[in-house]
Amino acid sequence: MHIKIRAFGIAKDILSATTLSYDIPDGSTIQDLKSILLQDYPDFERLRSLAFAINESYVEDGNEIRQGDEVVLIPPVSGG
Amino acid sequence: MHIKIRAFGIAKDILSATTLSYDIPDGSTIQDLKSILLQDYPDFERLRSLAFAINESYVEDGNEIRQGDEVVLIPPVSGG
Amino acid sequence: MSTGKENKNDLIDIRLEVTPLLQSACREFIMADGAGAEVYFIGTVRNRTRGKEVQRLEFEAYEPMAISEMRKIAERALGKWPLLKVAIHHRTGVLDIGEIPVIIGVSSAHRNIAFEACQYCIDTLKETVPIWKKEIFTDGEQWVSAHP
Amino acid sequence: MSTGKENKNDLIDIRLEVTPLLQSACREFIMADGAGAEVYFIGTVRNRTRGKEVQRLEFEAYEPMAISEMRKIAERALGKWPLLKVAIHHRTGVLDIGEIPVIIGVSSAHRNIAFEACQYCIDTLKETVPIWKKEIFTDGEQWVSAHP
Repeated sequence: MHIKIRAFGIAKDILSATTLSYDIPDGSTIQDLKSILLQDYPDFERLRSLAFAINESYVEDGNEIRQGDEVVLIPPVSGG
Repeated sequence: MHIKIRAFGIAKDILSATTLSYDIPDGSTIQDLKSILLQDYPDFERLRSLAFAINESYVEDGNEIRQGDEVVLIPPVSGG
Repeated sequence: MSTGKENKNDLIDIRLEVTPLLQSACREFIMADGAGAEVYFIGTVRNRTRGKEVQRLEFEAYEPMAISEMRKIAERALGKWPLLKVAIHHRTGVLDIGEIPVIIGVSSAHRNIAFEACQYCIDTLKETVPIWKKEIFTDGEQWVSAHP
Repeated sequence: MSTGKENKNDLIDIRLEVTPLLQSACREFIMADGAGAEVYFIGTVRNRTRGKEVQRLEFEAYEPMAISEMRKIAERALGKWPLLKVAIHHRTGVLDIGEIPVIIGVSSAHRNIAFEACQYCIDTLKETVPIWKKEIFTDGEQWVSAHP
């Protein structure tokens, strides 16, 4: 299925892009997507953490991704 | 010996005066003065606390008072 | 019509601004007749970090989610403590030394609650709000806290 | 010439004022290039206390000692924590609802220190500084905390 990936901060630097289109197997979870991304972009391994958001909210590793979702990569935040 | 007493807040109300001249025995301590004041003005007994200052600093109960000292009565403070 | 929800929103002021944050604007919202205590945290851009001289900071935010996460923090604070008002204002863009990335203000009847709640808000903001800070040095730059 | 003493005094701003306290004046002193965090406590006159409506407050101070005790608090805070600046401003006279009896500001490189130090300053001020507050109600008045 087809999803959109959006990245901020260092995740944007690692992808060399703000948004990316991605094809992943139907029924993939956030955990599955994370494995795919780590394979394609090993630099993610070096981050202190990598969280994900869909619809402007954090999602858990087990969360299933749906066709057309925009999945946002949230590297370690550093506001304030 | 002769001392001066200065009072603030409720202590001023109890003495009905901002300053008072007082004669106390030579060699009196703060504790001695406190006993004298409590006898003369029993309302001091009702306060949560009564501290004393000489030369703009708190003094202990055992502190000896000297002729001519200005002893300041410090009822419970409530700044802020 | 959910009056409870509307009332709660009256107690919260969330802002994500590209222009300088003003302490006076924060206080204007925070003041309340029932308040005896106001506590403010102001984050400022330091000239040094880990022994290196900082030139400036750049803040990037995932804006709609940053706003919604800041609101969640304020709502949770209002749920934990009897506060009168909570304001969380954050800046984005390029900030020079001395400029203000964040101001948090809370008011309550009593001071201990206000201190606790204000510290909770800034501590949680730094953990959950999707905002990223890049430090610009004379000889390079880096995203703060990205790596262990 | 005691340079150490002079330097320490540059870090402390103590004021006892009969005119309104301004948060902006406090912040002007507190700001520092090495600061990453500023924490302010603002005490305000509440409209109610222990269920009774307050008309106004009257603050009386033993002025020279109040100033010297406020300075001691700031000096002790500077001794306990690596702070950059400490300001303690207190008001005297008659204050209406919403007016500011006290503002305390501290700056430091890191925020936890600033919160702790600011809270220490207001907590200690309320215990040691010879200032007295009288609450004026519609039907009487009383010196705060005088009796158990």
